Amino acid sequence: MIWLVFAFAIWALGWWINAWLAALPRTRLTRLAVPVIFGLTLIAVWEGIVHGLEISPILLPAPSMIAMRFVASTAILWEDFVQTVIKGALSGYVLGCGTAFLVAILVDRFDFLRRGLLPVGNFVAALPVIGMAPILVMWFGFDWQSKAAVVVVMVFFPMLVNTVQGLADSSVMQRDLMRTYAAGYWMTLLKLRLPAAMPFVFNGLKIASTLALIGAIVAEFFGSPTRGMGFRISTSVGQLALDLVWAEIVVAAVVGSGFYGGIALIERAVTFWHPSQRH
Amino acid sequence: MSVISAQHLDLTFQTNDGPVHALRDVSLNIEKGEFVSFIGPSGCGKTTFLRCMADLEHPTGGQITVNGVSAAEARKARAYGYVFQAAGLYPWRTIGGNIRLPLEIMGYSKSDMDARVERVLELVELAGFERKFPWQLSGGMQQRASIARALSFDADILLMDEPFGALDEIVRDHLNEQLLKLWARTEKTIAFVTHSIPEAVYLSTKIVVMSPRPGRITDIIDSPLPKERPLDIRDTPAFLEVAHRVREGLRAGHSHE
Amino acid sequence: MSVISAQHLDLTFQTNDGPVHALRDVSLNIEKGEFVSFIGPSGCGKTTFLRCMADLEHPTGGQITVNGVSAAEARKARAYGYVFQAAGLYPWRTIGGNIRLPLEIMGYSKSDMDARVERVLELVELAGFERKFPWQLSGGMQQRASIARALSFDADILLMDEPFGALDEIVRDHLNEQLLKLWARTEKTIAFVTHSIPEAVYLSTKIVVMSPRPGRITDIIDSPLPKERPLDIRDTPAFLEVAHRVREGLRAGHSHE
Amino acid sequence: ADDVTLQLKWVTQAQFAGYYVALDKGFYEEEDLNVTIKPGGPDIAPTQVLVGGGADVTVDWMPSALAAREKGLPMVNIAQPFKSSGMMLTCRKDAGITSTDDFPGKTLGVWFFGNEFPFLSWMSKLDIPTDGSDQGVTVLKQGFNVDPLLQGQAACVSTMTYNEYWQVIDAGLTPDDLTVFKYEEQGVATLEDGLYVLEENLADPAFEDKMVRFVRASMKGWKYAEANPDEAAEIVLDNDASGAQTEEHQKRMMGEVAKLTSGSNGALDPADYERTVASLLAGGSDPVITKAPEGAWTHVITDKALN
Amino acid sequence: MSRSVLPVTTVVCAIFALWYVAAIWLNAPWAYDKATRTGELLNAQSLILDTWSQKKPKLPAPHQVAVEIWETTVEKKITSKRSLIYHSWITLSATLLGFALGTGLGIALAVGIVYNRTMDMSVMPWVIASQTIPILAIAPMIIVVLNAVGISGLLPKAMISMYLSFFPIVVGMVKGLRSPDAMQLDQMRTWNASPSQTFWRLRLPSSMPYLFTSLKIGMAASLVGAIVGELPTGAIAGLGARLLAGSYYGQTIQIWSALIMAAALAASLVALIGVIQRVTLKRMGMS
Ligand SMILES: Nc1ncnc2c1ncn2[C@@H]1O[C@H](COP(=O)(O)OP(=O)(O)OP(=O)(O)O)[C@@H](O)[C@H]1O
Ligand SMILES: Nc1ncnc2c1ncn2[C@@H]1O[C@H](COP(=O)(O)OP(=O)(O)OP(=O)(O)O)[C@@H](O)[C@H]1O
Ligand SMILES: Cc1ncc(C[n+]2csc(CCO)c2C)c(N)n1
Ligand SMILES: [Mg+2]
Ligand SMILES: [Mg+2]
Repeated sequence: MIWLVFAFAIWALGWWINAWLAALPRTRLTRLAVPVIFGLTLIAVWEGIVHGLEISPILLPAPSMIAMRFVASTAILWEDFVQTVIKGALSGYVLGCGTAFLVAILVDRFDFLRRGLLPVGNFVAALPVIGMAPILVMWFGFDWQSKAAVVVVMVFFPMLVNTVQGLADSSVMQRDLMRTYAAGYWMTLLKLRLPAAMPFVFNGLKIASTLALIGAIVAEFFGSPTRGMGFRISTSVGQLALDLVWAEIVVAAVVGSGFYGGIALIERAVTFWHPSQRH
Repeated sequence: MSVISAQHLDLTFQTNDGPVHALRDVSLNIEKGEFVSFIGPSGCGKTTFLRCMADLEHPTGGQITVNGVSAAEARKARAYGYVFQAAGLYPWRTIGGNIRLPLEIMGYSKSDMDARVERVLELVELAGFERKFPWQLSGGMQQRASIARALSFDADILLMDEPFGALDEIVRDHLNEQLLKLWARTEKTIAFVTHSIPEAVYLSTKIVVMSPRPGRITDIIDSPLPKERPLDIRDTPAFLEVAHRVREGLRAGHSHE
Repeated sequence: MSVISAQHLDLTFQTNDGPVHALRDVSLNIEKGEFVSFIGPSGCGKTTFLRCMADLEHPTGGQITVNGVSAAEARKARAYGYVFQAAGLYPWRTIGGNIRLPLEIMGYSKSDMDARVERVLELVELAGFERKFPWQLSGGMQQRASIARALSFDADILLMDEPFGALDEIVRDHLNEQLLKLWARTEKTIAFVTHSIPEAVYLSTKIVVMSPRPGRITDIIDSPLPKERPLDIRDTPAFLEVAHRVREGLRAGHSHE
Repeated sequence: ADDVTLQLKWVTQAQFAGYYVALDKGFYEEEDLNVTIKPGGPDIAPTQVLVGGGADVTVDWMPSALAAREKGLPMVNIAQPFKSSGMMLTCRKDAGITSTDDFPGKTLGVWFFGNEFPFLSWMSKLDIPTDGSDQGVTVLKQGFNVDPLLQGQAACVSTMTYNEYWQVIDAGLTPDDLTVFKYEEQGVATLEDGLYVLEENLADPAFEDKMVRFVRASMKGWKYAEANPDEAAEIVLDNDASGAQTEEHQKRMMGEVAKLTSGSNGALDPADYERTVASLLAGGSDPVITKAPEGAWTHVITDKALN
Repeated sequence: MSRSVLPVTTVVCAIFALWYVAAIWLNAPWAYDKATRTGELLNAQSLILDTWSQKKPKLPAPHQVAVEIWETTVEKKITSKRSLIYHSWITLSATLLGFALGTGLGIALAVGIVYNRTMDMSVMPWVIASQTIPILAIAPMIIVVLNAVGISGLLPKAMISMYLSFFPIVVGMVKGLRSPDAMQLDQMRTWNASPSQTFWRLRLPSSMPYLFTSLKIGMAASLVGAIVGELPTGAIAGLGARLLAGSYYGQTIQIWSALIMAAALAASLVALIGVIQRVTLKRMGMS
C-alpha cells in the first residue's frame, strides 16, 4: 500500500515539475529536462507498482533489480552488443540503406522502372519481415550475416520509397530553372534533386534506424551463435532470468534511441534549410 | 532578323476538364534591343507565351524561333536568362551560392564566378548579403537575388515573368529605374510580363496587350516615349495617353463587367 | 468616443537575432464610420498594428482600446471582422460552408445562417457559387469569398489586410468600387492595409503613412475627396495631389536610396 | 465441474496425446473436470505462465523446473508420465562423427530456452568445453527445425526420438548416414514431460483434490493412447488448430512416444529423480543447479490417484 | 493506371525468372547431396527438375507456392483448419482490433501532445524509445502478463499489434493536427472560437491527409504485430502460426505461402484505406 501511495505521489510530483518547466520559455535545458523527468517518473512508478502489488520478478522485475543486473553483467551485455548491433544491425543498415539509395536513383532515372518497380515494391514491403527471418537464417547461416540480411530486407523498402519520393520533390519551377540553364541529367541530379531529396532521405534513414535493431534481434530468435541480444533474451526467458532480459531491452532502447537521435542530429546539420528544421 | 519571332503560335493544354486553349494564333516579332512588356488579365497566357520562348512549353501549332534557331536550340545555347514569377531560390544555397549555380553549370572559372557574383549583387544592391540564406531575406530581396542570378551570365535575352510582383511601390520604382539603366547600358533584348499598367508603360518600347479564352494578342502598342526616362515621366500627358490606351485595351478584353 | 484608440503603442518581437521593434510609440484614433488606410513599405508594421487591434498580437507597451474596452474584450465580444492578407479559405468546405463557419461558431440559427450566406454572397457577386469548393474558383473570387465571410456576421468594425493584393488591376478596381458602396451603405468602420497608393487614396477618408525600423506613423493625411467617388476621380488634380503627398511621405520614410 | 487449465511445453502434437485423448474421450468429464489445454510454443516458458496464473498445471522438463525452483519459484512435480528421455544428438557421418571423441572442433546445434541443461551436463561430463575453442565445440542456438544438419551448417543437431529425428529421415538422409547419441545411453538422461504445479497451491485441499482427479484421468488418457496409437494420433490432429501437422508424422510420433511412456504408471520413480539431480549438479564450473533441491516432487497426488 | 500495366508485368516476370534461377542455385546443393548419397549421376535437366520440385526446398519455386496456396484456399472449406483463408481470418481479426486500438491510442496521444505543453515536451522521446524495444522479445511477456490478469484470446494479440501501429499514427497526427498555419488559427481567434471548436472545425479536418497516410503505415504495422503476437500464443492458429509451424517442420513451401498470403492481406487492407481516403477526401473537396 505504501508503495502504491509512493508511486502515485511520485507521478503527481513529476507531472507537477514538468508542467512548471514546460510553462517556462523553452531552452535547451528544459527541452532536455522535461523528457528525462518524465522517464524517471515512469521508472519510479514502475518500481512502486511492482513492490506495491507484489508482482513476481519472473513476470516483471523492478527497475532497481534490472539496474543491479545491468551493472553486474556488463561483460555479457557488451559481447551481445557487439554481436547484434555492430555486426548485425549496423552492417545491414549501411548495406540496405546504401543499395536502396542507389536503386532509388536508378528507379528515378528510368520511368519504366519507377512505374514497374514501385507498385511491386509496395507489395513486397508489406511482407511481414518476421516471416522472412527464418528463411534468411536458413540461407545465410547462423552468424551475424543472416541478421544483416534480415536488416537489409527490412530497411530496403522504406528507404527506397522515401528516396524516390524525395527525388521527385523538387518543384516544377526549380526544375524549369535547370532547363533554362540547359543543365544535363547529372547536373540536375547533383545540384537540385539530391539536395531537395535530403529531408526525405533522412526520414527514410530515421525509420530504418529503429527497424534495423529490431530486425537484428528478431532474427536471432530463429537461430544464432551463443551470443547476441536476441539469443540472450530468449535464453534468459527460458531460464527465468527476467532481470537480464530487461537489461538487454534497456540496451536495445538506449542504443536505438541514440541511433535515432544521432541521425536526427546529422539531419539537422544537412537539412538546416528546410522549414521543418527552423520551427 | 528578329531576335524572337513567333508565327501563328497555338498552345492547347489537355486537362481532365477538356482542352484549355492557352494561346491561339499568336504572332509577334521582337527586335534586338527592344523592351517588350506583356500585359493582360490573369490566365490570358502571358506566362505560357514566355515559357514558349524559353522552350519550357511546346507549342501545339505554329513556329517560334529565337536568335534565328529553334527555341530548343537557343535554350541549349544558353541564349537567355529567365526570371520566374516567384523567386525560386534554392533554400540550401546561400544567396551567393544561388547566383553561382548557373555559372557552375556553365563551367565558368572560379575567379570569373567570384567577380560576376560580386558585380551582380552590387547591381541589385545586395552587396554584403552573399553569405545569407534565402529565408533570412525579405521577399523583395529574394526577388532581387533571383534577378541577379539571371543577369550573372552573358545572355543577350532576358525573359522576366512579373519579377516585381511581390514588391512595394517604392522598391518597385527603384528597381524599374535600375532595370532601365541596365537595359540601356547592355542593349539586352527584354521580354517582361507585368500586371501593372504604369510599369508596362514606363519600361517598354513596345506593349503587348493580351486577352484570355483563348489567349491571344489584342493590341500591340509602340511607345512614343524617349529612351531616357526619369520617374517623373509618369506624370506627362504622353505617358498618361499610352496608359489610357493600354487600360482601354485591357478592359475590352476583360471578361468582367 | 473613438472606435479604435491607440496610445503610445510599442511592440517588440524577441527573435534569436535580437529584438525587432515592429511598432514604436504609435498613437492613432479612428472614429466611427471612418475608412482608414495604412500604407508603408514592407515590414513597417502595418499588419502588426492591425493585429494589435484584433488582439492577435499583444503590445509590449502603450494602450489600445476598441469600442471603449480592451482589444481582448472586443475580440471576445466579436466586435470585428478580419480579412487576412491571403484568402485563407478552408479547402474542405464549400464557399457557402466557409462563410457559414464563423456563424456556426457564434451559434447563429440555421435559417438565419442561410439568409446571411445568401445576402453576403450576393454582395460580393458570388451568388450561385455557394456549393463550389475554393479551388474551383479563381484567386479573385476566393478573395471575395473571404471578404464575404468577414461580412457575414454583424461586426461594426472591418479590419482588412491587403485584401486585394493578389488581384489584377481591373478586378481590383471593380472590388474597390464595391467596397466603397458597401461602406457607404453600412457605415462600418474600416481599417485597410494596402501597398497601392492609388488604392489608398481612392478608398480612404484618412491615410496613415508608416515607416519601418522601428515601425512608426510618419504622416496622417485626411482626404479632401467627397464620399461619392466614381473611378474617374483618380484622374482629378485633387486625387493626384493627395497621391503625391502620400508618395512623398512614403519616400521620406523609405530606407531605400 | 472444476476448471483446470493445462499449459503444454510445445505445440499440439502426439507428444501430448494422453491429455488430448483424456479430453476427447471424456475422461476428464467423468472426473467432473472442465479442462482447457493451452498449447505452448517456442517462446512460452511454462513456469512463467504458471506464476502468472495463466495455468494450474503445466507440462515441463525437470531440469528447467529444478532451475526455476532454485530461482525461488517452488515448482513441484506431481506426476511423471514419461519414464525415459527421448532426447538425442543426431550427427552426420559425413561430417566425421562416429563417436563422442569426434566432437571437438565441430559445430553442434542445441535447443536453448531452458532445454540446454542436459546438453551442458553431458558436455561437462565428457570434459569438452562449449566455448568454440579448438578442443571444444561450437554451440549453435538451434532454431525450430533440423535445417542446420541438412544444410551442413552443423555436424549434429538436437532431436527427439519421436519428432525431429524423423524429419531428418523424411528429408532423405538414411539411418546409415547418421550417428545417433541417445542421452539415455550416454547416462545423462534427465526426466522430461512431467506435470508440475506451484507448491503453495498444493496446500489447498480443494486444489489437491482437483489434481488427483486430473492426474487419474490424464494417465487413463495416456494408457489409452498407448493402446490405440492411431486413434490417439487422429485425436491430436483434430485438436491441432494450426492445421500444419500431418497424419503420417503424428502416427509415427505416437508410436515413439508410447515407448517412452509405457514404463510409467504416472508416479515419479525417486531413482530417476536422483539420477536427474546428480546429472544436473555435475555441471562442472557452471552447474545448472548448485545444491540438491528439497520438496521438488511429491507422491501425494499419484498415491491418491492411482490407488 | 493502364500505363503501368506493361512495366509492372515486366517487373513481375523478371522477378519470377530470377526466382526460378535462384531456386536452381539454392536447391542444387541438396540435389547433389542426395545424388552422391544414392550414387546416381545428375544431368542438367534432371537437376533443374529436381530443384523445382523438392519437398523441403531452400527456396520453393513459384509454382510450388502457387499450388500450395491454391490447395489451401480454393480446395479447402474455409472452416477447415487447413484452409489459409481460415488462418487469414484469425490474423485479420486480431489485426483489425489492434489497428482500431492503435488508432485510438495514437490519436489520443497526438491530441494530448498538441494541446498540452507538458505532454508535448515529455512524451515524444519515449514514444520513439518504445519503438526501439524488440517487440518479439516482449511479446511473450505481454501475453503472459495479460494472461495473469485474465485477458486471453484475441486481445493480447491485438495489444501487440496496437503497440506497433500507434507509433506511425502519433507521428502523423501530431504533424497533421499542427498543419493549420498561423493564419488559420488566428482566424479562429478573431471569431473567439473555443478550443473544441478549433479542434473539430480546423485541426481535425486539416489533419485528414496526414491521418490517412499514417493509417496506411499503421495498418501494415498492425498486421506484423498480429503475426508476431501469434508466435508466442503457442502457434495455435493464424498466419503467424502457419509461419511458425512451417518453420518448425522445415516446410518452406508452407512458409512462403503464408508469407505471400500475409503480404496480399496487407496490400488489400492498405488499398482499402486508400479507397476510403479517396472517397473521404473527395467528399471533403480535398483531392
Ligand atoms: N500546365 C498546365 N496545364 C493546364 N492548363 C494550364 C497549364 N499551365 C497553364 N494553364 C492554363 O493556361 C492558361 C494560361 O495560363 P498562364 O499561366 O499563361 O496565364 P498568365 O497570363 O501567366 O496568368 P497570371 O497573370 O495569373 O500569371 C490558364 O487558363 C491556365 O489555367
Ligand atoms: N511573429 C513575429 N516574430 C518576429 N518578428 C516579426 C513577427 N511578425 C512580424 N515581425 C517583424 O515585424 C516587422 C513588421 O512586420 P509586419 O508584418 O507588421 O509588416 P507589414 O508592414 O505588414 O509588411 P508587409 O507589407 O510585408 O506585409 C517586420 O520587420 C517583421 O519581420
Ligand atoms: C525454442 C525452443 N526450441 C526447442 C525446444 C525444445 N523442445 C521441447 S519439447 C519439444 C518438442 C519435441 O518435439 C522441443 C523441440 C523448445 N521448447 N523451445
Ligand atoms: Mg503568369
Ligand atoms: Mg503585412
